[in-house]
Amino acid sequence: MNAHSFDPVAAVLLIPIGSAILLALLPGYRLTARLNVVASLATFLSAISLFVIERPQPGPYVLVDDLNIVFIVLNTFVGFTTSIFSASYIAHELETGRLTPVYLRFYHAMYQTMMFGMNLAFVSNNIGLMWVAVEIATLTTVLMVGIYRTHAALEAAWKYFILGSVGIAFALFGTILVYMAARPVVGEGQDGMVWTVLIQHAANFDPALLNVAFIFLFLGYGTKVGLAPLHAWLPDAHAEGPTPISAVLSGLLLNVALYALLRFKILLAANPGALAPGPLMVTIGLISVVFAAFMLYRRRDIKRLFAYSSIEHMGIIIFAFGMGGPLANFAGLLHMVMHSLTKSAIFYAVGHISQVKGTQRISRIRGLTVTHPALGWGLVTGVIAIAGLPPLGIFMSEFLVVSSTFARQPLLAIVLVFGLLLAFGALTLRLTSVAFGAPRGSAAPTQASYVPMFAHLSLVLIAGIYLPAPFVVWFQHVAQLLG
Amino acid sequence: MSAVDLQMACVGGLLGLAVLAIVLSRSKAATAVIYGATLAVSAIALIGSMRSLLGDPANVTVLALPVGLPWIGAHFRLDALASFFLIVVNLGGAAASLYGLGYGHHEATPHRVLPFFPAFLAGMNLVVLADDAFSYLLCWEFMSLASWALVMAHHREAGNAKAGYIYLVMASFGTLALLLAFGLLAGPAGDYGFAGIRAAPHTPHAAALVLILMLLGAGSKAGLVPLHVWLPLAHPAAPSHVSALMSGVMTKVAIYGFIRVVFDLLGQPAWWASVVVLFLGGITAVMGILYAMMEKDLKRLLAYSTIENVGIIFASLGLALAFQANGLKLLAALAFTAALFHVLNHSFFKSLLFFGAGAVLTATGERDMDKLGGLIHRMPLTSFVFLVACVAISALPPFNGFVSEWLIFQAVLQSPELPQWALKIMVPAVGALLALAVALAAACFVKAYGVAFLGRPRSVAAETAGEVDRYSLAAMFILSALCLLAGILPGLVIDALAPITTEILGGRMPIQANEAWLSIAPIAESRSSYNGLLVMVFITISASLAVYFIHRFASRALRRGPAWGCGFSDPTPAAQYSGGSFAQPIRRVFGTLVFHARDHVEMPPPGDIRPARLRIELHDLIWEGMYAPIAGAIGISSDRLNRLQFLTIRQYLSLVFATLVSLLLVLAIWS
Amino acid sequence: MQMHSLYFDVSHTLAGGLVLISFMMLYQDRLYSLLNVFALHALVLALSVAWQAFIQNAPHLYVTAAIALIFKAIVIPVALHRIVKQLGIHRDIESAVGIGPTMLAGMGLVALSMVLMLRVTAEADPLAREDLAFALSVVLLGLLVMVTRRNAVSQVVGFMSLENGLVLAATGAKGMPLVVEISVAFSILIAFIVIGIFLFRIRERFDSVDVSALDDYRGERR
Amino acid sequence: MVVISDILVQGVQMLLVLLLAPLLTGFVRKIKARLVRRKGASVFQPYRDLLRLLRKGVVLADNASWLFRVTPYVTFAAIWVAAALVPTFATGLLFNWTADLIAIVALLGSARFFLALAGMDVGTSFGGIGSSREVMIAALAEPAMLLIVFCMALVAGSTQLSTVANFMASSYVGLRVSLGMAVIALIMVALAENARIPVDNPATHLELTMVHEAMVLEYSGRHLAMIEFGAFLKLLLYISLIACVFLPWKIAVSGTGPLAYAIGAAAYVIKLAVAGFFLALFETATAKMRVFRVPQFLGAALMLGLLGTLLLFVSRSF
Repeated sequence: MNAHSFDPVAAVLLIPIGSAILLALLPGYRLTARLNVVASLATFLSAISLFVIERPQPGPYVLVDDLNIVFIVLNTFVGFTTSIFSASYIAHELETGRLTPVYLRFYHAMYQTMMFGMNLAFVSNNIGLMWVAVEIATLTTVLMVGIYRTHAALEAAWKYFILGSVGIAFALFGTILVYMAARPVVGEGQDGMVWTVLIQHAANFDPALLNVAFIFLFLGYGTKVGLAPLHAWLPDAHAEGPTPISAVLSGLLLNVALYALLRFKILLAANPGALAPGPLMVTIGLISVVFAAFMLYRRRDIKRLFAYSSIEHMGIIIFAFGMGGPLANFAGLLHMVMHSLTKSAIFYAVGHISQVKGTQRISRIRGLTVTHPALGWGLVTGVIAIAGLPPLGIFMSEFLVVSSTFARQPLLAIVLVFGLLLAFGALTLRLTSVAFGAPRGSAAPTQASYVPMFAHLSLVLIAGIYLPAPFVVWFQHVAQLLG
Repeated sequence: MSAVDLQMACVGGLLGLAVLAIVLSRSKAATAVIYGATLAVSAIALIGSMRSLLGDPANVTVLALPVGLPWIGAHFRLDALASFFLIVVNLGGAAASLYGLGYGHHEATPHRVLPFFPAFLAGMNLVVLADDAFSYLLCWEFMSLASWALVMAHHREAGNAKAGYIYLVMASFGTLALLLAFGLLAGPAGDYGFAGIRAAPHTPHAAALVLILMLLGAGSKAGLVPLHVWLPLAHPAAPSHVSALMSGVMTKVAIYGFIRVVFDLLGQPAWWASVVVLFLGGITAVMGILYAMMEKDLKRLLAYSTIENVGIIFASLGLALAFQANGLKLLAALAFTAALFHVLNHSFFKSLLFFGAGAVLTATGERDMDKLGGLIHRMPLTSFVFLVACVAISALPPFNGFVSEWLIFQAVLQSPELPQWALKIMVPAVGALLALAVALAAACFVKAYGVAFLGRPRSVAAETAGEVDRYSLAAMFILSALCLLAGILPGLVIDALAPITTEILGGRMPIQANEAWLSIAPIAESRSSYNGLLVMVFITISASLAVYFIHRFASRALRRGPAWGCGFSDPTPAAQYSGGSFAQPIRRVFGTLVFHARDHVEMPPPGDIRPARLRIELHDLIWEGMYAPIAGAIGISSDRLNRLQFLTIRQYLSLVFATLVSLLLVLAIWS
Repeated sequence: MQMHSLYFDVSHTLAGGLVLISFMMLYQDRLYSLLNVFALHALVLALSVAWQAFIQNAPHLYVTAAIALIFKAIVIPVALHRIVKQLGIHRDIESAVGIGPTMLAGMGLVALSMVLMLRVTAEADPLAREDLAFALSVVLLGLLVMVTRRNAVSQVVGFMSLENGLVLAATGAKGMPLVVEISVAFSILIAFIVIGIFLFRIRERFDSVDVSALDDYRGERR
Repeated sequence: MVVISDILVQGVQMLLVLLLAPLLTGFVRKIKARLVRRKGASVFQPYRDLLRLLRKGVVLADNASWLFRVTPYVTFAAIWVAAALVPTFATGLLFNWTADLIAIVALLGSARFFLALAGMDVGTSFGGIGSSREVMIAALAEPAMLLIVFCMALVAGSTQLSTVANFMASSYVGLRVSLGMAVIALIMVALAENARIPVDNPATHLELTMVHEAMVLEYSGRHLAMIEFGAFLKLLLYISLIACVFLPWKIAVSGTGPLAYAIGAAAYVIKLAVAGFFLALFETATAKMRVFRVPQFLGAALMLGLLGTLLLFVSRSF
């Protein structure tokens, strides 16, 4: 097919859903796993093609602009790498019999459905459609969290489900309110939900109504972002589900909700009368950072540990966007991308580690750099990156956030720095005990696939030292959009 | 190829070596290859930086790379100050590599050392070269990270993991402080280039805040009391040549950061700023050496003495600030030169001392001085150079340590020129503190040398020790020669430092090369002058005269016999004075106040054959008073918060509900 | 105009009726009666949706009304009745907070939503304003039920009434697209929950309160 | 020509201190003996002691290292150089410019450093006692000494002894409370540094009370002679230091001809005699204090020095 008849957006949506159906039908591990990888790769490539092919005109349902293209590409990429990781991970799960072939089919189908949901959420130009898409993604992840059928897994899934549903309800109410605010201006019907239309007329909306709407949207989607005190589902969902899902949760699903929030923040920012969302986001962000930092100290389950660190980083990102301004917004975007890459890489490492050691208990894992150098040093690099140390990417974003904030709001910056230092202390404390010292637990060699992990880490490393000009221009433009 | 390009090329070479080391980490030849190559590269970098310091001082070369912060890029700049510190860094690096050529062969897990050693050197070079806030911090933290990895090289030894952890946390604390400082300097617009920062005006409040933050950031890296706690843990934990780099060089890089920001970027300082720095410096000097005096682990003793020297340097920097704030450029130049001179000297003899400690470690496997002794017989060369280093660090003529401290005292003596009364009163008091520190340092190194190298061996390891390999010896002899040279030809060093003072302070000391007979006179010969060369010549002449006459006229008879010891000879070497007993008088004088030191003697009743026991109780008040409470508070609060992990779904829902309602209430009240 | 006032009065009554019934839910202390009240709630919702369909002459809303009527007013309550029987759940509802305080809280919430909405949409048309105000209070009351009741079934009921409030708001929003789809999606969601209760045999509560039971598999306590 | 004469004068000074040092000690001992109504040895006894020691062979402990054998010469040389730098009968001698007061203190410090090391070398507990106590005393005496130096330097605007002496000799110094404090502090330090009563007892051989003697316990023969000689020189040095700074009476300025030098020399000898007499008087009048009272004693000196320095500003301020 030539470039004109080829519609990348359709591909990004259809490939996953199609392969989902296919995977639901096909038996056999090898085939399905490979197919999963191939499908994800195809999705990723078609997402890449969005750069080269001119973008489709924003229609009533579909929109591709500078903001969401970042998310789409990141989403499909991590989805692709995770599918590679999941192939080797799931193989081991089948050997140990934690997963039965039936559930395997289910797993792959759900994986692609989830990718579909997330992509749909990104490309949708209609806030109602976006809502529906986020719900699809959430429900599929709920099912996958519970896939091990252990008491803990079901507990986690159930908690996730209930809290998620309430979040859904809030988000919907907020969406309705936005429509109500829009209706007098843009008239009834379809247009009242088309984002491109909304943003044009946002200035004339009823500001007070927008305020209430934003509160509901913030809480609704914020629940999915995992901001404290709405975070409760997040740690257990990460800890009890299969590790590829933890990686996707931290790396992608949080971004989906974040993306929704950003859309509405832009909307609110476009309205002069409405309250600035900044203070709310900054406060919640700081609460999340400090709270998560404290929680990190008492974690004994390695996956839960990194789940809390995800909460912390979401807090940082929300804080950055709340501060606003070119620097902070740039930092926020960068931080989001870097966090997705790094955190998923960490979960890849953790997945293999917990498989080879047969436990997720931190206290039962020691001296990894001795027994499994690749995994151990990979984890060390990942944690160093996530803790915001150079020369890795997160350092740059944290540098920008903290320094730009300190010049404007010293006290906020000091609180933030306090949280960062606290979290740093906790993470490095666990790291030293896990990666160094006399080895503990099995030293059996792993047939792990290191490619995804080191691919992500090297990307993060490069980004920390050198950001290509196009990315920068593009980020800066998005930062402008975010106001 | 401009000077800065050369330096950057060397840095690139070092980074390449780090990668190479990873590649051939487990091969036999790795050690020789890597250390040899590092030696070569650092030697080139050393020559380059020397040329740029001694060459045309006005020639400041810059280099911008399209990396780092996108819209700013990474800037690197080589001016006089930078070149001086590059000399310190690369000299230390070269010496350590030479030493490593021999020492590295005793390394059990070379693949944990080799990749990070060149990376560490590269990091330190980069920090000195960086010319914008982002690159500066990036390289700074990279340096910390590399050194952390080296500290964790022997991660299985007890306490090393803890040391590495504390080091990493303190380093990150320092970086965040620096980050805040730069954020303030760059302003909300985010003008992170040093050039821009230098040009921009800074309000007094901002300047004050930046100074505090720099003291926190650079101070924690340099080991200012009370931020020093990580230093005596981390420095000894690393392999000895790395310890030498960390103590002798990395602390200097931290001092460079302080100078760069406070003297260069911040512009005209306020006079009270100097009070803070002076005070901290004096306290640090005395506390550091007192800790060292109480220490029995040789490498930790050296680490504590590093803290002392850092204190001395900061004190003289404080003096420079004071003079500079009052526009006394000549005197500021004097104090500043003294500080830089001491930086140089300390990098010489502290590296040398750590090399010696490393040699002892390889020969005996012991760091505990109370298990050593009598090494002067078994390791004659090592003990000779170690003696040189001890004399130098104890500030005794004709070695280099004395010259810098002499200059500092000369600067202290200029305090009457200062208009502020606080300073007039304070400076001599700080001078007294420094004098105390110097005297205690002499005592401390008498203890170190006397217990470790003299007397009778206290363990089998010490009895069977042998001399170390020739590479290590070469490194140590070169450094001790440098100690002597800098001591007898101080005028050359001072003149070499002049471009820096003119660049940073806009004033300089009088040209020393004009003084007769190579003597130095900070202000005027009538006020004070010193001639290391002549002093050494005199001592040699008179000593040899004495020897000549004695051997000419006096009896030559010499008979070996058992030690006299007032008639009763000690049965065992254990009866000798140990480190603890040697320190006892000073512990009695200072310890009760500073360490809440108590000696508990358990004397069995008469007729009981149990041995009497002496137990010494020391408290690190800074740790117990500052760090332990913080850790406790964090623990308690995380325990409290951790309950949130175990709520029921209904309770979580109520959290959500409460958030919603409160936000709605806020909105209802607000709008 | 005359007609409009009539439209207004009827929809007003129905919406107000919903709020009233939510209040009734708050002070039910028997499961069955709670379920019955909920059925009533759903019924009134169906009526109001139908009314909206009529006055907005938006036929697709009738679908929503039908869903509300059949699914929520009949199917779900019956299913829950059977679950209660099958799982042998206690007939009386243990509530975390006493009835009295709950009622007071409910009053406060209604007042809050009135204050917000009535002032907020000062210039919007009165119909929507009223609807929003009532919808918000229904949502908040439903959440209140979820928070104050310990019993799984009653929590589900609370969630469903919350969702009724959403539907009310959605239908009140004149010409809002996707209303039907949303109501369908929500019905599926609720079905999930109910099935979940049934599958996971969650008798008394959503959550096992005694942490000690959770510890071993959460690996979070010594 | 000038240089030649300068070197000549300098040499004379160096020999002079060598010759006078034992005599001074002998004189002090004699006076002390007379004060307790003993006849006492002749004032030339120290010379005889030195010669006797030189004639004897050396008994070296088995464990002694090269450091032990080098130390006597190093210490002697360091002290001698220091002594040569202090103006005795004339200021502004050729080599006075090579080192100032701080350097002199440091030279004495290095002498002590090596002596303390030698005490540790043989590995007997006595050496340990001596060295540890010696360094403890030094750790307090040196700062005190430096504060005194500050005090003088601030008055005279120089740490260069000749300049200080000339300044003091000049009329417009006046009487200053801080200088008084400085001289008292200096005397206290001098007592401590020379191991005199009340800090230490040069004559004792009771192990637990001795400091300096315990340190050099293992020395014998020519080594001991060197060390003894060094001690004599040190005493002379301190006294001439006090003399040239605080009573620079009749001290000759360089290049003022042999007559002035002669007068200066005569004055110098008289000063030594007076100082020695008072030293002896003081030592007979007071008792030795416990070792751990010494810190208070020297702490007092330190405080005096600091006080003097601070008061200097006060007195300068008006």
